[in-house]
Order: sequence, then C-alpha cells, then structure tokens
Amino acid sequence: MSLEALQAHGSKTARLELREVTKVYQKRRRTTVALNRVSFSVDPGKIIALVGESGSGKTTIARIVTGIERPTSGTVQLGDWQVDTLPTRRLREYRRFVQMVFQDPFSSLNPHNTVLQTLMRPLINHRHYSFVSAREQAFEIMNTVRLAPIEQFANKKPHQLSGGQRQRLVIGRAIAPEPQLMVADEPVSMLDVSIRADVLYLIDELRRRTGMSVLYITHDLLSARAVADEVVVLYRGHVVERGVAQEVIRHAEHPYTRILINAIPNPRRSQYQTTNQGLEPVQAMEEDSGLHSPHDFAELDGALKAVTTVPTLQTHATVGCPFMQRCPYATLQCVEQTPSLQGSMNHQVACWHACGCKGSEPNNV
Amino acid sequence: MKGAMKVFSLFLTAGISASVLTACGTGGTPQGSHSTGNSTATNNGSAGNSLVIGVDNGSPTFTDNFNPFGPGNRIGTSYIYEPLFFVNSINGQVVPWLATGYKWQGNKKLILTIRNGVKWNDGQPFSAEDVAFTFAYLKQNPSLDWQGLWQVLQSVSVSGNQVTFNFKKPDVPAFYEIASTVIVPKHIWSTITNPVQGMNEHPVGTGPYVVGSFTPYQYTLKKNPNYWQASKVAVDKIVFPVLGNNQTAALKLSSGQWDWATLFLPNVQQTFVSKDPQYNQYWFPPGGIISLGMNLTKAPFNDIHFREAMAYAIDKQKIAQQAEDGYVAVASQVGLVLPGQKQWLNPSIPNQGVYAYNVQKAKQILSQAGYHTNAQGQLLDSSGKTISFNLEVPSGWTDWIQTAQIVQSSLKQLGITVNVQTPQYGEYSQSQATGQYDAALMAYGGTATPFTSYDTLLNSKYVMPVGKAANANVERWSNPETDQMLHSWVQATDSQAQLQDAYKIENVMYQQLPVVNLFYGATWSEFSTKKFVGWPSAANPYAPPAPYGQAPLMIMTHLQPRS
Amino acid sequence: MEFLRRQAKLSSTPIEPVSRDSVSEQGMLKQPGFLALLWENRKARMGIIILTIFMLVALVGPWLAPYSLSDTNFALSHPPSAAHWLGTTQSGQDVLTQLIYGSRVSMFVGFVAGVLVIFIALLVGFLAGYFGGWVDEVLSLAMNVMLVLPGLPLMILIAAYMPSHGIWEIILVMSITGWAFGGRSLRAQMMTVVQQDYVVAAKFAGERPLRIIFREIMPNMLSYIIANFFGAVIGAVLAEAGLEFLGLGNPSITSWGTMIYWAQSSDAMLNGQWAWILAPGLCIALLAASLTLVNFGIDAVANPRLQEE
Amino acid sequence: MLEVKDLWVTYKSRHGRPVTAVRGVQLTIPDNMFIGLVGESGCGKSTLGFAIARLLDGRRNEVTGSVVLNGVDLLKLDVRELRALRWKKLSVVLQGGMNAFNPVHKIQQQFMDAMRAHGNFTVAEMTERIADLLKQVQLDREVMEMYPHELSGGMKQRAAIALSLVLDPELVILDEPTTALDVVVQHAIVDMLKNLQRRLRFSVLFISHDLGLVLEVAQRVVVMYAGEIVEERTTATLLQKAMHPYTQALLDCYVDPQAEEVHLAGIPGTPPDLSLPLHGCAFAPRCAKVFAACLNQTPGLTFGVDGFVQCHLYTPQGGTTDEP
Amino acid sequence: MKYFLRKAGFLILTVWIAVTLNFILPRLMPGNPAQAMMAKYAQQGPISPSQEHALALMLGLPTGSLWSQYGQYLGNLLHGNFGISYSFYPEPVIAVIARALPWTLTLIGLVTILQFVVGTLLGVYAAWNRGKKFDSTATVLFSFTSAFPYFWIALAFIYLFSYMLHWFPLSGGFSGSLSPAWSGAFAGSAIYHSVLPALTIFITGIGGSLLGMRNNMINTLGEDYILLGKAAGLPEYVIATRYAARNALLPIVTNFAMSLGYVVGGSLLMETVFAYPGMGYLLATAVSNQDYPLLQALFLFITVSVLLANFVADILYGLLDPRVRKGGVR
Repeated sequence: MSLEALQAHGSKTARLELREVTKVYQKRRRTTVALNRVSFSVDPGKIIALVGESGSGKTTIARIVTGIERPTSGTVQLGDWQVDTLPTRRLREYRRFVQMVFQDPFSSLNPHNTVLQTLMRPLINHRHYSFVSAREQAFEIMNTVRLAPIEQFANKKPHQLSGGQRQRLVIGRAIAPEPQLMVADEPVSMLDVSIRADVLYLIDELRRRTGMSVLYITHDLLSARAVADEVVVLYRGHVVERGVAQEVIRHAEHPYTRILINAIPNPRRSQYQTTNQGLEPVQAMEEDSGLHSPHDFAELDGALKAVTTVPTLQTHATVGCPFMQRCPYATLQCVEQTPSLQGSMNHQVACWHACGCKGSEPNNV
Repeated sequence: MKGAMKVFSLFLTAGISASVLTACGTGGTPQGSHSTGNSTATNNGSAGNSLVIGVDNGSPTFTDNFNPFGPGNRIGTSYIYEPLFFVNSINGQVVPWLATGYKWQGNKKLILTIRNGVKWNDGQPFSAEDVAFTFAYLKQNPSLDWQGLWQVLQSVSVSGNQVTFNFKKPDVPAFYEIASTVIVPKHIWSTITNPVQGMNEHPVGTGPYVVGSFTPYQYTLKKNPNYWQASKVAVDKIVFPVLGNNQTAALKLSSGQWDWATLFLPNVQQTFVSKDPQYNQYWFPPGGIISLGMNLTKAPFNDIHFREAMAYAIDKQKIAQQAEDGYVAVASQVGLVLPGQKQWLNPSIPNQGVYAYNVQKAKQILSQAGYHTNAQGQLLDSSGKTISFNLEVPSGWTDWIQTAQIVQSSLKQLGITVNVQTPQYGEYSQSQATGQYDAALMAYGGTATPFTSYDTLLNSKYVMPVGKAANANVERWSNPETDQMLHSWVQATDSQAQLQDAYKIENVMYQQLPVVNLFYGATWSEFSTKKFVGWPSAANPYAPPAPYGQAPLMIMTHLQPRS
Repeated sequence: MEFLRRQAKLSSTPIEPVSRDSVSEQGMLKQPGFLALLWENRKARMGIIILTIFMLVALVGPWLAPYSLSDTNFALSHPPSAAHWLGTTQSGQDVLTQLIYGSRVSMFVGFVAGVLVIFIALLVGFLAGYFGGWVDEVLSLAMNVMLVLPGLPLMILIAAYMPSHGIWEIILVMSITGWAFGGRSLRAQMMTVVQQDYVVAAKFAGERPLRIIFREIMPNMLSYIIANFFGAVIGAVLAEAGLEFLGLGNPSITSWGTMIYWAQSSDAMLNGQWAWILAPGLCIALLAASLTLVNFGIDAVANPRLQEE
Repeated sequence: MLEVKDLWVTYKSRHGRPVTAVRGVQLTIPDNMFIGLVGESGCGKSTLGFAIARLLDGRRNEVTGSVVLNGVDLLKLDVRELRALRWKKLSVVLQGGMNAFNPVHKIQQQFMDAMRAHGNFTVAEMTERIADLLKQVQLDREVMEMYPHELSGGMKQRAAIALSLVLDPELVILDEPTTALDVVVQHAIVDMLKNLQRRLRFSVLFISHDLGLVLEVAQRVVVMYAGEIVEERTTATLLQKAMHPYTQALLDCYVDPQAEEVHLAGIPGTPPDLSLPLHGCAFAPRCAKVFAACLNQTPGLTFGVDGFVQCHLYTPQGGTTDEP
Repeated sequence: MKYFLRKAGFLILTVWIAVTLNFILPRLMPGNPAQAMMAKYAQQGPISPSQEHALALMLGLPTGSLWSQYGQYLGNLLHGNFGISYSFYPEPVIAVIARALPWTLTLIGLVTILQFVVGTLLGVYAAWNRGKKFDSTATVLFSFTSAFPYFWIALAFIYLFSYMLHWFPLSGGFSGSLSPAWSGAFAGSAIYHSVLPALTIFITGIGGSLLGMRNNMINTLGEDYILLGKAAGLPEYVIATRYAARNALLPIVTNFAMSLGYVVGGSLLMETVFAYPGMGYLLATAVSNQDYPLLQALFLFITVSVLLANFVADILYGLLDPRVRKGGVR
C-alpha cells in the first residue's frame, strides 16, 4: 500500500486531546510536579510544537501520550483511545496508533538490524503483513523517506548511515504502522544545523500526506516556527503561552517565551543588536536579584530543578506564577495569584503582565 | 564382645580407608589410620627415653578430654585406663590384666578374680568394688553400655577380690566384652552424674601413664610411678602431637618426626623404611575382612550360583596389590582372619578357603545356572534381563573406592554392569541398615573370637524387613540352620564344642557365600627401633601393633630401651 | 580466581551499540568481525590458542591417549619415563592418559555448569533488568543475598547433605550457588540497555518483551554474555576441583580434580610422583588462565578504553 | 600569541584506513582575541583544539606541523616542560563539563590542585582566588565546598570555566562548552564568557558546531570543513559577506524566527570521508557554485584584509575578481 | 545515614536468610543427618529404643514440629548454643569454633587486606604504565597465578618449602610445645607457621586485585577529569593517585567485598592442606566426619563473617564516595 493510498484512509486519523493533565512524581519523600493541569489538543494532520527546556515537562507529556506513563489526574484521549487509563496489556495494541521519533538517531536504532529489518518489524507486528508483503511495503517506505537507492540501503546497518539518514530511517519506522499520531521528541537537536531542515520538512511532508498528527517536542522555537501549526510553551509543567505558531513567536507575550526566542542563536541579529540592547532578562536578573544561593541561582536549569522539587506539603499549596522567581516584571500579584491562560484561541498567555510587558520597563522587586 | 571388638575391628579395617572415620567410637578408637597428622615436634623425637606417637588427630586441635566412656576422647585415654583382661585380637589370646583369672560356673555365671596391690594413680587403692561399680555404672547409664552387656547380664556382685557376673541367658562370648571393659575408680565416678558429657580433664586410672602436659596442639603422658607393673615400663614420656591431614602426616612420618605411627603409607619400603633403614620398621598384620556384601533379598544376589561366580571372577589379588599396595593378603572365604585365627580353621576346607581367581570357572557356573550372554557381551539372567547393580562405597574411602573399581572391571568380564557409588558414610550405612542397597563393600571380623563376627554377620535375629533399619546382618542372611549353630556356640563353654560350631559355620561361609570376602584389612603400624625395641611382630605377635585401643598397654610393657 | 572475574567484568563500561565518534567511524567501513578483533588482541590470542588445544585434546582424547583409561596393569607408582611420560599412579594407571581423559570431564563440568550458570544469570538478570519494579526488587534481593553468601562454604554445605555425588550433582550445586554474580552484572547491563532508545523503539515497533530481550538486546550484549560465561566456566572448573579435592565429588570419575584428590590421598608427593599432582593443577590453571586471557580480549574489544595498542 | 603552522593530525587505526582529521591547518590566535571555530560534526575542529593543547593520545595519532605559543613550539616540548607551561599559558574547558570534575573531590580541591601544580600559594590565597573566580562566573562562594554531583550542568560548566582561568592563562580553548546544556543556559554562559574575555583579556578558542552561537560571541570566526580551514574572518565582515559557499550555506541555516516567513535551509549531502585522500575542493560535491576546477584542483588560500578563504571562486581558476 | 541504615538492613536480612538456609537445608536433603549418626552408632551394636532416645538427647537432635524446631533453633543461636559437636563430643560446637575462629580471622583477614592493598597498588602501577613491560608481563603472569587452585599452590609449597627444603613446618598453626598465649615465643611460632599459608593466599589472590584495579584504572584514565588534570599540568602522581586511582578504587571496594566470599572459600581449601587450625580445616574435617552441627555452625560463622566484612566494605565505600556519603545518587 502506498502512502498516497494511506491518505485515502484519512478517517483513521484522530484528534489528540489532553485535559487538565497533571503528573506528580513521588520519589524518596520528594514530590515533583512535572505537569500542572496541562490542556491542549492536536487536530488531525496538524503539528503541535511543545516548547520548553529540560524539566519543563515536555518529555513527560510525550511519555503520557505514548502510554509509557499515566497521568496523576486529567484525561488524555486519542480518537477512541482513553490513554490515561489504558491498561498495560493493551499498550502494544495502542502503539500501532502512536509512534515515536527519538532525539538520538544513534541510539534509537538497533545496531544489529538492517534498514530493511528495522522497517519490516512494525509492519509485521502491527499490521500483520506477511514477510513478503512487509518487504515490499518496507521498500515503499524507504522511497518515501528518501533512503534511496533502495538496493544500496536495504541491507545497510545503522553504523553505515549518516546521522540524517538514520533519522530518516527512524521516521520511516515510525510511519510504517500508519499511526494516528507521531511523537517526535527533539528529532533534530542532535543533528548538524545543515541537515535539520531536511528531517523536519520530511516530517512536515509526511503528515500532509498521511494526515497523522504530530506532537513535535523541541526547545528550539525556530524549528517550531518552521513546521508547527501551533506552539505550546511549557514552563515548569505549566502551559504559559500557546497559540498559532506565527502569532506566538512573532508576538510573544510571556517573558519566558521571549527568553526562549532570545536564546535562539541568530547571527544577523546579534551583531547589529549589541548585547546591551533588547531584552536581557537573564542577565538582568543575575545581577540584580542577588539570588546566588546554588539552588535558586538565576541560571535557568538550576532554578527549574530547585523549584520543581519541593517538599510534599507545599506542593499543592503552591500559588503564584510559576515563573515569578525569574521574571523581571514580577509584581506582588504574581506572587499571590496564579495566572491562567487568557486570550483568543489563536494566542493565549498566562501572565499578569501579558499585555503590558512588551513595552514596560522591568520592575525591581 | 560383639560391640567393642566389632567396632574395633571395623576401625582396623575401615581404617585403611583414608581419613574419614570419626572419633565417634567407644574408648580408644583412632580416627582412622591412614589419616591426618600435624605440626611440629621435630625436637620431641630426640628426647631421652620418650616416644613420639603420631596417632591422635585433633582436627584441627585437641580437646582436653580423657573420658573413657565418651566418644571423642584422646587416644591417650587408653594408656591410662585398663581393662580386666587384655585380649589379643590377632590370635584371641587372653592375658590377665586387672583381673588375674576367670572361671565359668555353667554357662550363666562368670567369676573373676581381681588383682591385688593395684593403685589408682591418685594413690587410692584399686579393688573389686571398683570393678563392680564400673559395671553397675554401665547399667545405670545405658548410654555408656554400647556393648549391650546389660541385655544379657542379670547382676554383678562382689565378694572379696571376686566379682561374679550372673547372666540372664547363656552368652559365653560375652566374656570378651566384660574382659575388655575399662575399669574406672568408684571414688571419682560415683559423683559424676552425666558421664557422657564430662570432659574428664584429669583422668584417674590404673594404667602405666598419667597426663603430663596438655596444649591444643600436643599433649604428653608421663610414666605412672605407682603403676602395678612399673618395672616393665621403659618409656618415661610419650608425646602425642596433632596429626594434621593425610599428606602432612605422611610427610612427617617420612621425615622421621615420629617414633610410632599408624598410617597407610604407599610404598612403605621407600617412603618410610629407606629413610632410616637401620631402625625404621613396619608391621601390617591383618585385622579384619573386607568383603562384598550383597542384599540377599534381591536378585541376582539371592542366587547362590551367582554369588559363587562372583567369588571366582573378582580379581582379589589385583585388589590387594593395587588398592592396598600389596600390604594385605586375599581373604579366606571362611570369615576368619588368617593366620591369627588359624586355630579355628576347618581343616576340611581346601586352600584355606580362598576362592582362586578363575573367570572361566565363573562363566561356567553362570551358564550352568541358566545365565547367558547376549551379543553385546552383557550377562542375562534366565528371564533374559541384563544384570547390573550399584556398588556402594563410603565417600572418601579411597582404597575401598579403588577396590570397587577393580570389582567393577572384574565383573565386566562376565558381562555384569556395576555402578560404583560413593555416598556419604551416613547414607551408605543407612541404605545398608534399611536394606535399600544392592551391594556394598563392608568390613567385619578381626574380633577376639570369631563368634562375634559370625553372629553379627549371620544371625537372623538381626534381620529386619527391607525398609526398617537393621543394626547387623544387613545382607539379611536368614537361615535356621545357621541360627542353630550360633545358638549352640553361644552356650558352649567348652572350647572343643565351640570349635565344632565354628567349623559348621565356616562351611556355610565357604559354600553358601553370604558375603564374598575380598581381602584382609590391615592394622597399620610404622615404628622406629632407634630408641626402643621389643615391638610386636609377626614372629612375636603378642599384641596388634596399634598405638590405639588396648594394645598399647601390652606394648608399653614390652618395649625395652635399645642398649 | 573468582575475584578476578568479578573485577575484570565490572570494569567494563556498558557496551555502546555504536560509536558516536564519527572520526573513528570513518575509515572503519570494513570493520572486522568480533572474532577477528579478538584474534588481534595478543592476550586473547594466547588464551584462544591454549583453550583450543584443551578443547581438541578433550575432543580427540580417546585417540590421543597413549593407553586405555581402564588399563590399570602398569607398574605401580612409577616416576615419569618414556613409556609413561607423567608416570603411573599408585593403582597402576597412566597419569597422562588420566590427564587427557580428565580434561573431558573437567571441561564438560566446567562448560555445562557455565552454561547453566549463565542461563540462570541471564534469565534472572534480564528479567530483573528489563521489567524493573517488584520483579527487580525480588530478584535483586535474591541476587545480592546469593552474592554475599560465601560460595564455597555454601557449596560444601549443600554437597555435604547431598546423598550422592555424581557429575550432575556437582554441576547442580555449582549452578545453584554460582549464578548471582553473572545475574547482577547482566542486570546492571540490561538496565542501561533497556533505557536506550532502540529498546523503546522496539516496543513501539510492537515487539513482545521476550523478543525484545532475546532478539533485540541480547545480540548487542553478546560479548558481555560470553565474557560472563567464561567467567562462570572458570568458577566452575575451580569449584569442581575444590569440591573433588575435599572428597565431595565423585572420585570414581576421572577429572583433574579427582586426580589431585587421588594423588594427594595416595601421598604422591611422598613417592616423588610430582607429575601426578603437578599436571592436573597446571591444567586447571592453564585452562582458567586461558579463559581469563580471552576475557581480557573481549573486554578490550568491547570496551574502547581497554583497547590494546 | 599562538601560531599553528601546517598542522596535520592523523588517527591511526588498527582496522581500516587512517583518518586524517586535520589537514594542513594554519591558524593564528592573537592576544586578547575571542576566536570561534565552527564546523559540522566530524570536521576535525575538536581534534584541532586538542592538538593545540597537546591533549591527543600520542599512541593513537600522529601530529605534524607546529604550534608555537610565544615562540615556543608546544609540539616539541617534553613532558616536563609542557607540564610547567600548562594552565599558566593555556587551559581548556571540555565539552563534557559534567565529567570534568573529579567526582570524589570538592570543587575547591580541584582548583587548588591546579594552583599547587604551578606555584606556591597559601591556602588563604587560594581560597580567595577561587572565591573571586567563582564570583566572576556568577557562582556562589558556597560552590567551593560542594562536590561535583551537587551542581547542575550549567553550574559545573561555569565552574569549569572558572577553573580554566585560575592561573590567568593567555589562551583558553573551549571545546563545545555548552552543547549539552539547555538553550537558555547556553545563552547565559556564552554571554558571561564573552564578558569575562572582554574584561580579563585572555584569548579564547571557542569550538562549536553552532555558527549562530559563535557569531554572537566571537571576534573572529574560523570555519572548518573536512579537516581544513576554509574561511577565517572577523565576525563583522563574515556577517556582511561570507565568502566561502560553505560558510554562506551555514549562515543560511539561520533565520530570524520572528520573520514574516520562516523557511529553514540546509546543506544537502554529507561531508567527505576523511580516511580517503581528497581531490579538489572537499566541499565541491555539496557546493551550489561548483565548477570544473573544484573537482580536481585543490584550492589555495586567498588572503584578504582581515582573513582568508580557501575556495576556487577567489582564485585565478575561479576567474572571479571578488576581493575577499 | 540512610545509606548506612539500608546496608544494615540488608546485613540483617542476609544473616537471617543464611540462618534460615542453614536450618532448612539439612531438612530438605534426603537422608537425615541424625539418622546417619544413629546408623553409625548402631554399627556398634543393636540400639534399644531407650538408648536411641538417650542418643538423641545426647546429640541434641531436634524434636517437635518444624516451626517449634525453628523457634528453638533461633533461640539457641541467640544464646550461642550451636549444639554439641559429633566429632569433638562432648564439646559444644561453639567452643570448638572459638578455638579456630581467631586463626582464620587473623590469617585470612590480614593477608587478604595485604593482598588487596599490594595488588591494587601494583594494578595502579600497571595501568599507569599501560602497555609497558611491567604491565604486559604482570597481566599475563597474574592471570595464571590467580587461576591456580588455592589448594594446589598450597600442596606445591608444602612439598617444596617444607618437605624438600625444611624451611617451614609441614603443617599446623604453632609449635606443639607451646600453649596459645600472648607471649613472644608463641607469636613467633604462630607467625613462622603462617608464612606458607599466608603466601598461598597472597599469591593466588593478588592477581585478582591487580587485574581488577588495572582494568578499572584504565577505564578511569579515559575520563574527562583525568584529561583535564593533564591539561592543567598536574603532577603525574597526583593524577595517578588522587584522580585516577581514587576513583577507580570505588567499584573495586564493592567488588572486594563481594569477592570476599570467594577468597574465604579458597582460603578454606588452603587451610585444609596446611592443617591450619582455622575454620577451613575444621570445615573439611566436619565434612568428612559428617559432623553436621559443627558443619552448620561453621557455615554460619563463615557466612556471618563474610557478611560483616561486606558491610564494613560497604560502609567504607560510603565514606570514600561523596555521592553516597552525601545522599546523592545510588
């Protein structure tokens, strides 16, 4: 069956919907809130980019959506599948519909399996192809993900492929069972800049052709902008901003989103806008706040760890904006009240200063 | 004397078997002779008129225990406590010791005359009271009465220096058990309530020696100056170092660290004698019989022809040569330890009762009895079944294992498959007791009177149904005629009458082969005549040459300094 | 002995499926096979040669041996001579013949016990490592306990209570007591592997656990398993010798262990039959050392840091 | 000032062909200069950095050429001379900042080890110096007393940078110091580094695969491809007009995320196998402007006012008169 | 602290398991040791039921249900009552062991530690001079020495040094003319007697320590912090010891603890050969004498000693590794 034929099966695609998903990890008397009432949905054929740094909860979402973990509360639905209560024994069946592309193309392929074997297994397992037809279909997929000429690649093993080729193989394996949803977890972050576009646009092309949804997890807003229809920005397990990709990135309102945008290496901007111009919230914070104790030090990753790992008792008592400690615009309101997502469906932001921050001067709290 | 002597002989014979026997015998059993040795004492050997004896095995160190009743006592105990008579197990000769004489009144009353002028080594006088006390003490503490004396004894009474034993039923051979019972002082033991568990660190006996010094690695005995035959005792001091293990014990003996030892030494001429050819000597007299015991309740062992064929087919000479290094002789099938017990031998039995090695004859007997062989050379019985059996040997008894291997290869010539198995001793003895074995190598004989051997081997009163533990006659020989012969013997005080019964039983042994005798187990004894002479020898077999048991009492009163 | 195995093993870093170092990847297009790499390692080569000799001797033993094993009709206790290169035993057997036949039993026991040990270790280690959770808790506890319980005394205790001591009983005892180390290291290895993306990917490809464990993961751990297997064989060969030496084996079979047992119980040293006691010990050591050397090689091949120059 | 002349590094392999990862590199690092070294993975940039620092395992590779630091050829020094010079003149920050600290010693211990190796300091002096440096990299004084595992990745990398500065070296080589870190942290560290360099005036060789990042911090940029330096320019001129098609293509991979239309570009093809001899220009197979000469003639260096480029477009063969 | 508690918990658990194993094992095996003992006594003559009872009491054979036996057994253990030795009758097992334990603890303990230290140091040296002469010779040589069975080395030593050369005594732990005491003469004799046994453990054991440390150290030498140490121009000895060896030692310590059981096992065989008055020789004689109470108690003592040593090593590990000490990873 060709992929064009797959397209005809558009009815197979389904909508992914997360409602109020919360995930709490209990580990050695420490409670970590990895996700805090996260809601969003992915429509068939769309790419949603989940953006955030490590610790933001984006990987947890991937694990919950793929059934590896269950949410503490909230519901996750993919078409007819009630994912949050999915019994372990049905996981295998479910995975026909949800496939994953991994960050590291070097470790996600079994070094002992050839390209052909790698592509045939999901066909045989999930779609019960015979060996011969699986082989045919695998060739088809190789064409689709541009691992051509086929004869040359079919019997190669991963170590004989370049990074980009490996990632295309991984993508080919992921589309083999004709999933409804592809979860792509930082699929290009380990690849050279020069081949990122190739891989990203392949995913983009495939979702158009098959109608599957894509949950694209990244810390790179630029790539999100390039391929995603919508962007969800996560901070410490909270959705802080979401909306149509172009809207969110071009008119970012949440300070954190702006930090992320600012962190994208942009050679042209950097030389003409010298370091002291524009928004430098991180540095401003470092120098001003004096928060230099190791754990809530201004460095973002340190701060994330410190704040998301709090003692049990305080977990649910947490109020205020999750970003307040690092926010140069934080006010008393931010400490006392938790902001919720506000705005149109095209662009929502959870920030008390969302409208004013663009022009306002940083407050020194 | 069935108990003690049987055990004694068991150790003599089994003692050939390396290393494994425990100290769990009655007084004066060694730990197995081909055994263990240890430590030190190069300097001890040279001291004046002292003797270093490598016999006591501490494994690893000595417990200070000279309790004549308990298991696990020091070998030296038997140099301290004395019996009423010394019975020479080699030839059955009875030598008066603490008693000077005995006489039977009928066959249910035995009267012993006790020696005067003997003193305990604490200075107290020894008397007939002590003798009576000792036997009463055994009755009082049944766990001490291993020989089961009080199963036949009615009472023991004293009058003057005479002690009278009244029997419930006639048991003339029981004399040997009474004779060898060691006597303990009443004034000490009457207050000891738990004799088995006492350690008896300061033994008070009548014997030639008292404890000198004691360390966990070595103890010494020194001459008892008050000994009743002190003039005969030439050795002033005896040193018992810890034996250690096999290899080191042999190396120590070989390197001259000991004056007297009881070890199986391979190639003794080269490994011991040649190290000091002028003085180093050995004498390995036979002390028991090693036989192939069979479960007679099972086929094909219940077939006399089969047993006979085996007796011909087993290359006993090879066993004696290889398994026993040629130190022993092929055993007579009559069940006597020859030549020591030759006075008991039935002259009508040819070739002293030895079945010569003759495979042809064996095959002939088998085919006459309806056995035949198939194309693969396997022996089939009359119903066409192949014949194979397990042969059990205690684990670690290396010479027996070798013996079994030779039996195995011998019987292979007849087409019989033998599986040699080496279970632990406990399992080995248990499977015999309960009759769940096919065949096993066993030791018997070497008792002062052959009656004891025959009784335990053949008396049907010991037979238990398969599955229940039998204490003797484990091959389960059950024959009313044999029982009648034994019964007649037990009542006979007259030696001629005893001899007639013996002849009959020897015939049974020879013709019906309740067990197949293989070879004589030896008493190992290596000694140096550098300091002392007068050791027992084939020419003068006044005692077994063993440094354990009661033989040392005899030997220590015979040794003379080399002048 | 065992100590060496343990430490040598633990030192190996997890085997990475592929090298990420693209520099080293280039020019390696025709990467030689595992065995070829092993052969290039000097120590492993030495080990392989010794091991192969032993294997061959064991295989063709009956043709190689100068005499029949059951032939006991030679002069007793003879020192080495032209007719008997290693002399004869006290019971008139040819020592060289025994040595050759002994290699069969010793290596059989070693390798069969090694297989059993590694089998249990694989099963326990893999299940614990793969499934984690309570399965891991229970199995790990069992492993840790077995690991700290001293092996030989435990073996002795079990063997002492065993009613009979054939080859299989010995193998059984060694398998029961010997698997924990392999289990532990395989578990640790499995735990790192199971988190690798390709295993997760296999789950997404719809593979079932057993297939993932044995078809996807095991090939990647093969060198590690082989090394563990050899370690288990070393342990088994030495343990067999130890048990036989103590008389807890079956002395009527001929193995290197029983040869030493017989030699020492026949006071071979006293008789100057040094070859009788020396040869089997040397063979044990050579065999164990050859396996150790091969393991060195496996380590070096599988672990880039240990690679030889 | 450090001068690299005609540096070649070849990895020897027992199996397969030797890989020549650095091919005749010429490079000058003036004092007080922040130089960025960029290239795709496998282009030999880290090897170059390691070769300069003489940290390559001598048993596995062959280094020829010279690395002259203030008139001393580092490659010719014996172990003792080299050790004396290390860290005082030249220090490094490794990519695996996570593992750069000995896990069993406290952070300050490792600073002190480095200091003690090169001079006599009292504990008080050392403590003061360490505290000062930690402050410079915006770390708390308490970090001194901590063990490596108690620090986050970013903190460790800051500490590693501080460690590299402990003896006031003339040159610090940083090998992908932020690759393993999150974008925001990466940004912060790079900024800090830039400020430090401007303030303390040491030279930096900043090795990264990320041209965008390099352009943000470096004063000069060195672009490497297939073991060779294909372009070396000041950042400003490079941004105005990248000369080499490879540099151009790399630059094109960066777009403004806030632009109206965002389309990512890539470079088709893969870099050449460095175990094979190269014919012509190494980039030719992927180059959009390739022409006949590129395939069989190795381009020479074309020098301009502030750097050079290695491309036929700027040689007589290319026929272009474009001044670099 | 938590680490410590966890390790202590594991210690208690393993001790309990060893104790229970010790209880169950004889009862699982076919053939009751007590009956075997009886059979042995029965060889000496028929045993009446009353005698059988006397014997059972004398030997302290267990009675009652399995659970009550278990309870009794645990109770006895707590009181240090391990029953009465069959082969040292009537000595209590505990007394027999008390005589042997110090020898083994001292000899094996000291030599094992010495062996570990020397082996580890040589391993460091070999790894640091990797590929050089010492390294290549040592790895092959020690692969062989560590492959020799302990008892075989012991046999060879006895033959060579004691029997042929008369340099050392043939067996035993001290001269028979001396009594164990805190005297110079006794100590001298004990040391003299322990030379060969010690050498045996040392030679067979050192290879393991050396090779283990070498491999680990080579691994550690590939770590970034070593490279950084070199780049920082640290003196070689600092890198070799405080950086490489210190870190390479960590897993070795745990391995050392785990392999203790095996070292002890090997040493037990060695003791048998030397008839050294320690636990190993006692164990061998208990085995050949079917002295089950002694056998069981010995197993328990050896096991508990090993477990304790393990525990100590674990604690040591905790002290060596700040990640554990400070409650970090692991």
